[in-house]
Amino acid sequence: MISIRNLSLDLGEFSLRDICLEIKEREYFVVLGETGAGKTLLIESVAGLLRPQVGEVWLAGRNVTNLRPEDRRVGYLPQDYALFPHLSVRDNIGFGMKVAKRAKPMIDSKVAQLANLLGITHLLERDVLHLSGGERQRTALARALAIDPEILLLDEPLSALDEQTRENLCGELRRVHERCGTTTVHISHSFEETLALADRIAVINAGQVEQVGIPTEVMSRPASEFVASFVRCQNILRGRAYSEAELTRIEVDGTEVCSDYPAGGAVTITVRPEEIALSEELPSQGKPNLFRGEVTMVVDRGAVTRVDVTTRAKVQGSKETPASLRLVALCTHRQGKALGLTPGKELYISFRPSVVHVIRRNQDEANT
Amino acid sequence: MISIRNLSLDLGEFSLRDICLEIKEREYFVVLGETGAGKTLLIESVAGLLRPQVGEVWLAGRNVTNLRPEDRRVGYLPQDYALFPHLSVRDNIGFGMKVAKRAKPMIDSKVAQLANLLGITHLLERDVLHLSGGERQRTALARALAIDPEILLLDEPLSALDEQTRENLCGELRRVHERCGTTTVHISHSFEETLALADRIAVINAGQVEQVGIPTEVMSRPASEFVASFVRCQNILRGRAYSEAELTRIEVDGTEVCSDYPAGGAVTITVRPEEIALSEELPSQGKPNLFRGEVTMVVDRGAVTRVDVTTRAKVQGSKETPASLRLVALCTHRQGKALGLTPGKELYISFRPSVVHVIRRNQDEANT
Amino acid sequence: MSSADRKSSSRKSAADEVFFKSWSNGLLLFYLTLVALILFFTARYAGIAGYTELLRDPDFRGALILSLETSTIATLLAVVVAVPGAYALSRYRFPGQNILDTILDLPIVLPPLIMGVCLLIFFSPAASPIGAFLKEHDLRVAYTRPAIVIAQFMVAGGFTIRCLKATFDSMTPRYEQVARTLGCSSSRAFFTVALPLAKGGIVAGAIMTWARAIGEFGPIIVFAGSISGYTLVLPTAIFLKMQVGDLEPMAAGTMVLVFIATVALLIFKRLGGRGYIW
Amino acid sequence: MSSADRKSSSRKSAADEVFFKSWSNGLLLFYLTLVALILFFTARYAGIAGYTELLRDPDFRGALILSLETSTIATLLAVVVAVPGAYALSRYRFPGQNILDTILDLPIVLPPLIMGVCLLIFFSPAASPIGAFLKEHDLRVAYTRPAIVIAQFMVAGGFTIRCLKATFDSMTPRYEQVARTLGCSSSRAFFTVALPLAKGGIVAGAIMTWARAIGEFGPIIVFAGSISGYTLVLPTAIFLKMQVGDLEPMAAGTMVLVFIATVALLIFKRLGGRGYIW
Repeated sequence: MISIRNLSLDLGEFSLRDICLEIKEREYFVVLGETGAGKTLLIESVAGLLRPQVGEVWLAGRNVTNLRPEDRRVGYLPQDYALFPHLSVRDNIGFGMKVAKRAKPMIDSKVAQLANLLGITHLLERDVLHLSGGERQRTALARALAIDPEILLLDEPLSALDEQTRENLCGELRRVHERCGTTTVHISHSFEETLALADRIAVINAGQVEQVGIPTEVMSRPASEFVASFVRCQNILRGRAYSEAELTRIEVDGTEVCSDYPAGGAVTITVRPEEIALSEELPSQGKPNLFRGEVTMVVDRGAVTRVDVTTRAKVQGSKETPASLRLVALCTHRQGKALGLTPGKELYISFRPSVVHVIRRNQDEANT
Repeated sequence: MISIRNLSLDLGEFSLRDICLEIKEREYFVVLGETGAGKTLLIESVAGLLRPQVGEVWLAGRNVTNLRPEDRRVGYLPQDYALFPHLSVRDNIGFGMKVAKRAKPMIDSKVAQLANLLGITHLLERDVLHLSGGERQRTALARALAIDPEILLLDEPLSALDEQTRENLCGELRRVHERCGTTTVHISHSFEETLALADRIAVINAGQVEQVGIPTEVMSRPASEFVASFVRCQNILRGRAYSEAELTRIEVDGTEVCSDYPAGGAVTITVRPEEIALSEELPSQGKPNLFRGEVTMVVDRGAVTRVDVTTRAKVQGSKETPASLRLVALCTHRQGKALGLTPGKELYISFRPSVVHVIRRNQDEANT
Repeated sequence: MSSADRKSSSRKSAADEVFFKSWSNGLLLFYLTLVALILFFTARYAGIAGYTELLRDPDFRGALILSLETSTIATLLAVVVAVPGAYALSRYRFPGQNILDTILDLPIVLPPLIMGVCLLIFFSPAASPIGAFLKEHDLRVAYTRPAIVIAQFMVAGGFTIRCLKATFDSMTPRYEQVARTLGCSSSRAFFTVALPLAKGGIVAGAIMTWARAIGEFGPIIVFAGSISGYTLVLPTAIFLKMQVGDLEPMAAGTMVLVFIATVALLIFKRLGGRGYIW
Repeated sequence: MSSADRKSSSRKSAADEVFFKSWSNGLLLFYLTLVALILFFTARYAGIAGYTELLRDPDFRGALILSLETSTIATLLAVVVAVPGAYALSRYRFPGQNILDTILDLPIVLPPLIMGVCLLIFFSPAASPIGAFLKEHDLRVAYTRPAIVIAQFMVAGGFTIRCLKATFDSMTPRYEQVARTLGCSSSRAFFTVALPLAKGGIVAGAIMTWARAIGEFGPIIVFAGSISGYTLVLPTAIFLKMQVGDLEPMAAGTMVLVFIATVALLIFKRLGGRGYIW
């Protein structure tokens, strides 16, 4: 549906380098990146507000690289929503249809239909200046959808909202997408808001695509250290891997960690904190990654508790070898209470080899 | 240590009404509230930058209400840090001591000590303009601590930082507080950042204190619907309570929910989402709040999974009565996978009476 | 710090604050009082007699009407140029923009007299091909009524562009960008979105341009002269009255201009107009 | 929409864009070209001869020196008033602030000539007690050199305050607030924090004030007159030369003022100075 081919653009402060992305029809695609990563340049290139210096943008099988925005049929929702302040909510939503010289009854019925979909029927005759953040966002979304766009571009649509509204509108966006089926590109700097929405995500760093995939895959198998830290894999360790018959052994600071992924040489391993199990009693034997250690910090985060641990010894069969790793684990509030977690508490720490993801590093990186 | 007595202040856009707070020596006290709740007015009144229209501020046993900021000895960290751009990091930190005409060697040693504590020794000769967000915050903190303040006032110190840095600096603030023991008032709009830091918290809404307490207490026993929604008790239901011998029965939309808290009349009940248990098999009998229902939405949030459920029937002994409640539960990613959660899935939903918190409403509210 | 130390330090800082505030506020009030007094005594001096004499004097009456006419025409011209010009300056990037920007600031920063002298030379046959061309076709510009409009337009026009540029700058280009994704061509986005949103700023800028044009003195006396009954406008008439020592009507004429400028300023502020000098 | 429709609509929107851009940029360029041409022909007309004649002419030489002297003094006075005055205006809230703000804008918005007339009346014994008091002590202000400085100070001073207020407004008061919690009194916070941070803006404002003062014409010719060898400054000298038809040195003198204004403008922009007219 959307095909971005080798797109490069340099505006000094922000730039994009050699971006290639294929977004499928009806997909909800999220582009993730930090402030200044170039996400907005990407969306503006697709909307036609910026012209790429190199590369092409194809929409629905046409090369639109040199097309003006008004000839592209994209629905665009900028970060500040940019509702026309001199028009009512109704006239904002109907704006695009009026420009396209649609008949008045047709405009009215479409506006009514969209207002109903987004639950803003009671606001139609209002002035846009006095709407709340969530109402503004809904109005802007209705305005963008009113032209029956082939694609919908959302530039950080949730970041200006408070936490409660954000969660509500997140569900709203998903629901509207399911109802209308418009191919959607959503830009965000928050990994968490994305998880609820995205069919697929792309992570952008310093103007380049680092990884594309479905969210759970990116979470458990980040392609680079940057992605790993962005998706909050809090355990990111560097080591050296030796492949064996079934398991890969990775030496990290003199300790051995086992993984299912075949690899060799300089690597970075990542383990998601929720995959690390804590227990008071020795768990059922045979786990290749079983350690004894102690709690160094406990942070209650409401639903979950973050537990920082330092391992003391690795348990291998019946013997123990010294091992010192600093790991972060997450457990539920209930589990935390049951374990009686406090700094200094001794416990067992274990994780399956299948949750130890391995990222190969080339030798340059290995030396840094 | 800090005593705020009946403080009122009206600046039109923002206002405070009749604030009373007692903050103990060496305490880390967090004031929580939404944007515009008046949090900054409160901190500026304590710092002496604003004069209250009514009420008094006492610091360390003195009434400082009419004292100028320079006579109060408070360390103040504004939201934008306000590092002096014409001075180096070293001169920023030493500013207050130079004003107090301390001897040069004394200033140097104190600056070195604070820079060491905060890990910014390598930045001392730098220009403040080129520091990162985290480095700015550390410098501003060192500058505020350099005058050995009796209290430290932090105005949203973490909100300008990205997620990673925020988490690091959160631990840093805690560590510095443990080391220096300075009584600290920290203002925040994010409940989650507070949990890791606060000894006690106060929740402010529309210029008034709604609740004061230790974080876990406020989380599980919010004093009002506003506090409940602010601390993300996602299950907030209105009903009518009838006290019985041991249990209180609350009628919510024709369904009965049981609680340990004695109450009667119009009430709001809150249940934290992490306290709601989901299971495929009928759990051990006798639970007063056991329902059958189905999953309506599943949102993977990385470490935890949010599950929206709608109850269909209440299981009481061997019989079932119709019951329709919309609830939000949280479970770990692992539990979610084990349960095979998908919309439409049937399961059992239960929660203990002790986690059902009851807020009394007066009759006015009950009618709205 | 002992309690006594604290008290004395607190007293010291209170004294410092009183002194510092008096000093800074005092100098501000000194200047403002001076301005207010100067205007007050002028107003008092004009008296009722001055105004009646002003209205009876045919020179003044003619000058007032001519001033109103010429500055209205000059303002219309300035707005016609400034609305699209300021929009172009605010929205498009082009090579050499910095140089254009500086040229635009010159008419605002140059002493107004200087603009008059330059216009006089520009339209003189000896100095420029334009002047020579006009002379060949027996057309005169200097010392005519059109010269008044040209002088007012040239001096106030740069100001108008700056003023409207500030208005367009304060509006995010997102509005037009969204309008374009909704199907508007660039001109339609300008007329249906940018122009309605800039309305207040345009009216404010026009009023201020008009007030500036009507108060123009140096360039008009140099380029259009002060020919009684032909090119005499209100400021040049005031100057002539001063030279002949006819002081009451001069003061009254002055107060008319003070009144016009004050009203224009109040309307301008009311409409939220903002203009940079450069 | 068919593919053919799309092509034609795309062609139409391309044509619209070309037309719209030409129109808006065209009007901008028209005005800027006019300004550039006017200045160019003046510069060409002055020629080398004009400049040498200018330097030989004792009237002009004296006027140039007097201009430099008086505008420097006026600028110093304006800065001394404006630095604390603008700070007070920017940082303190007091009752009637809106009225004070409007009075402050008046000297900037009033036609400069009008300020000269008002000063003349203010210092005349017949019109004000101040004038009467000065006359009693045999002091004269009008038509003397101090009158030049007073006229320059009054007209440019409001501008200086506005300019520095914009500088202080652009600095968050948090700096001074933090300094106070660190033990500074309000005056110490001003001198150690606010003043160093405003340095660039203050220098920029001073330079622009100086350029405005040196170009002042209307108020000086009215209030200080144009007495050869005594109160003749550069702009009034240019006006006199024009009246006697001595055109080449007049053009040269004009170019000197154009040069001063342009350099001041460039430095001002360089230093990041900003000034609102109101």
